[in-house]
Amino acid sequence: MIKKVVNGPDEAIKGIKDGMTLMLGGFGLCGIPENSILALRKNGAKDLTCISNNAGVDDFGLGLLLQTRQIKKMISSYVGENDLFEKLMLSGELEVDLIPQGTLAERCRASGAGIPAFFTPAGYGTEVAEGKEVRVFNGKPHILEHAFEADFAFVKAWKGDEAGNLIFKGTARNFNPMMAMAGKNTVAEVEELVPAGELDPNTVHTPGIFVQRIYQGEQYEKRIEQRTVRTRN
Amino acid sequence: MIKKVVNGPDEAIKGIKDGMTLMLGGFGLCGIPENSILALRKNGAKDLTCISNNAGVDDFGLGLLLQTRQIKKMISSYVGENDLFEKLMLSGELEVDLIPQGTLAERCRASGAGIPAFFTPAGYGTEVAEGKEVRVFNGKPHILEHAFEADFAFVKAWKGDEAGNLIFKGTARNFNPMMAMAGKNTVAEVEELVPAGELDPNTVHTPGIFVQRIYQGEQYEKRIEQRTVRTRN
Amino acid sequence: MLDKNGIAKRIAKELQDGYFVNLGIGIPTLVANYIPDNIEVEFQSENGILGMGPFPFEGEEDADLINAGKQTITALNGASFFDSATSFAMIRGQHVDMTVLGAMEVSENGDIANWKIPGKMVKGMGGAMDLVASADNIIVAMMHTNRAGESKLLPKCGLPLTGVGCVKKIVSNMAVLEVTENGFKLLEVAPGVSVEDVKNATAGKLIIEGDIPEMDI
Amino acid sequence: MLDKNGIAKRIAKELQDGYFVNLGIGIPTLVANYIPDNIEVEFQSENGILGMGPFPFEGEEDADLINAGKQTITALNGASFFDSATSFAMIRGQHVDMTVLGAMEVSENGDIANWKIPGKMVKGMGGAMDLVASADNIIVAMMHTNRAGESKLLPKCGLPLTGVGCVKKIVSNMAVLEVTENGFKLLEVAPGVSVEDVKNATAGKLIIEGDIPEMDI
Repeated sequence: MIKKVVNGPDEAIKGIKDGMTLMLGGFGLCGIPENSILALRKNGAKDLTCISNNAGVDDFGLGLLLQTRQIKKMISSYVGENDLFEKLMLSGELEVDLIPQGTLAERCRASGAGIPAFFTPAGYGTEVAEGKEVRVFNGKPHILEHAFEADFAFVKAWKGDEAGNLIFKGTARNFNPMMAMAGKNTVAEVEELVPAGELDPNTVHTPGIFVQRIYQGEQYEKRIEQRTVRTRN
Repeated sequence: MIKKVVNGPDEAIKGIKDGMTLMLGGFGLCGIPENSILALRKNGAKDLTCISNNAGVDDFGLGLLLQTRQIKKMISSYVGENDLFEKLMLSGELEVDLIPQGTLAERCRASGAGIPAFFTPAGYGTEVAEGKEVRVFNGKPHILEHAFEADFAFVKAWKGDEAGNLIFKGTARNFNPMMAMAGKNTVAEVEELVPAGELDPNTVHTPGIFVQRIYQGEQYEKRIEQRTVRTRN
Repeated sequence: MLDKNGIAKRIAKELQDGYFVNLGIGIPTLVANYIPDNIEVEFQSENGILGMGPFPFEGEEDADLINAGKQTITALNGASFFDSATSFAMIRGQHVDMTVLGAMEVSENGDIANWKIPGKMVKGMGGAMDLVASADNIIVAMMHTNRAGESKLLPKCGLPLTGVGCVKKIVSNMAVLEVTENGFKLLEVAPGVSVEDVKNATAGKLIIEGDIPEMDI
Repeated sequence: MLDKNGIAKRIAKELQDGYFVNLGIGIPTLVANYIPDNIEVEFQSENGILGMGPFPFEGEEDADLINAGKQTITALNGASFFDSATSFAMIRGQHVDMTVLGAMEVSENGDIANWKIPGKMVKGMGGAMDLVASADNIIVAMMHTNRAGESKLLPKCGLPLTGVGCVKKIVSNMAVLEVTENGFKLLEVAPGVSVEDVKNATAGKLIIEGDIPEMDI
């Protein structure tokens, strides 16, 4: 089998160049590729375009690459948790393309699935639809959206095997499977890396064909953004 | 919780009427809704349009509804295993719409996902593209394909729970998840029905929201079409 | 006049047995606290869970189990997890029966604005555009007026839109209104609120037919 | 002249380490028997498995585990199962590195026909149209002529097409050919077959440049 397992995040991001387009999985801080983001910061590649549902918080997740001004453009659906982000955007230092969350997910999937474009009702009649083709299906207007292209996709899974198969946990799955499909080079970091044959093929969420490099992350902070609890009565 | 569990296939197919469009999961005889097909035969509804990758064999699967001439039209990708099918088609007794397998799968998914149409390269320049819009993306011609509509979808899973969650086994998954998404009324039959809470939510293939009725099939023949084996040396 | 919990309580009465419901951030989230005893509903959160349960007990928080508001949650029996594409397939494909979300402005033809104040605030639309463009049954939970006392129910939205002609029903702190072809139709008033009060607080076209009952909450 | 196994053996030499490969029904299936010792490849079957293994031992057949030819199979370590939409996402999205399939006719510009003989046989295209429209690396495994001795490598296909301009390479019982802008370019001849033989058996434009080596199989 061709060797997909790399030694760690530094080897995993080999080939990253200034100006590239990256996809990064996760929703909020849940299921983000923590270790790969740290390696990208260390690497210093700049003028990056990042496709990610959110932009992290000021001092974690993609916020770390905003601090170092490595990101030229963000393509996201919601960025409300990051003050630096808002400042950079309003000052024009950061280009921002905000798109509906479902459209973001579907444009990633489409890219990985060889579907160059599709119609969706989301965003019709809004800023999002500007300059886009409108067509009515079943009496309802839809807009044409295109697949994303990305040089690298960084995803994070719970378990993975040497063949690149991935299993996610809970709501940490989110955008990771579609981005894994979409990346020309998909780098998966996992909490636990096992030999091929240890994962039940029936429970694999992302088949190994979509993953080019895989490693076990050294440490996971898995920071919680909104710790909400109830008290035992 | 609203009661999704029905007593058996006869109750599950309630509401079936002449002239309806049905989707039926399965690839060859693998993962087909055996018990629902038997109930449809008993029910006798006719002039049905059936969307199914294959048409069964002469005496099993959808072949049973061809024998009784309940099917007016088949929408499939491959029908090579059924002699009666070929006879009915060549004589004009059966309308047939043959479409590429990937397009079939994607048109089902699109229907369930609120995507009315999408572009695919499959079939460009062939009979399949006749009358369809062609558009070039990245220098490659694609054709526009539309979502399917279906009154009922019949799927078969390995395990299911009372909330309608489904888990499939091996390659018996095939078209079942997309058809479950697409059906206005999705009827799932399962080999084992368990109370809600017994399936690991992380391993569910089809979330319960896509299933309206569910029952445990009484008996599964699970006929093998091509029994190929090797001998121990 | 209702408080936030009152609005949530009134919206909860719109729930029907077996509904799959998506609740937005803010007031909509509170609806989950007022599900009528005789029905069961399942909550979908667009980040990838169906069958969302209450907040976890202290010490049982799981960073891998959050809702769309990034809050730690739990999963009920019969829950399932899925990816974002599947989640929005549920939404766009109209498998979700009811959507409740907040709004900055709603217009008399059902347009809604809730994601951007040009030059001031741009958090993004998240899943709101997909939700409002897809759902047949959208209920807006909102204050009838802004802090300056100006109506948020307008002839036309001034802010960038989230969706056009999609809002069907509004439950505000003052009233329940239906969005009809001819404008906001007043269905109910909140306890202590007169029809006249609603008139004064509604800038968009208001339709008042017959006696308007008081909300039963 | 090669037999079916010879064709499969020659095609197997096109495999590279780490390739994901989709094999069609018939001769292509035999390619799996000739994987070079020093490489590993993974077979994808479009009905929903990656990491397809050999036929099961007698008595271990599982009706829920078949390939696209409806044959009972096994799953290797590192295998995964998935639905048909995901399977064709792999194919259309060009994640599959090599596709081998049979053909009734191939034209000198790379068109292929393999699913229908009007009035006589209509089995359907199955996944072939998706495969040929998507893959960059398509190898056709076929007999050079039909039973009547007529060439199947034509200036133009007479049968309904499966795909246009998509075939890159042909391995027949007589030769290995590349489909170029100018026609079929002869790369290798089978043992015991002369360039003249290939010329006589090829109706489409044949390009012969320099010495043509014999296949090394």
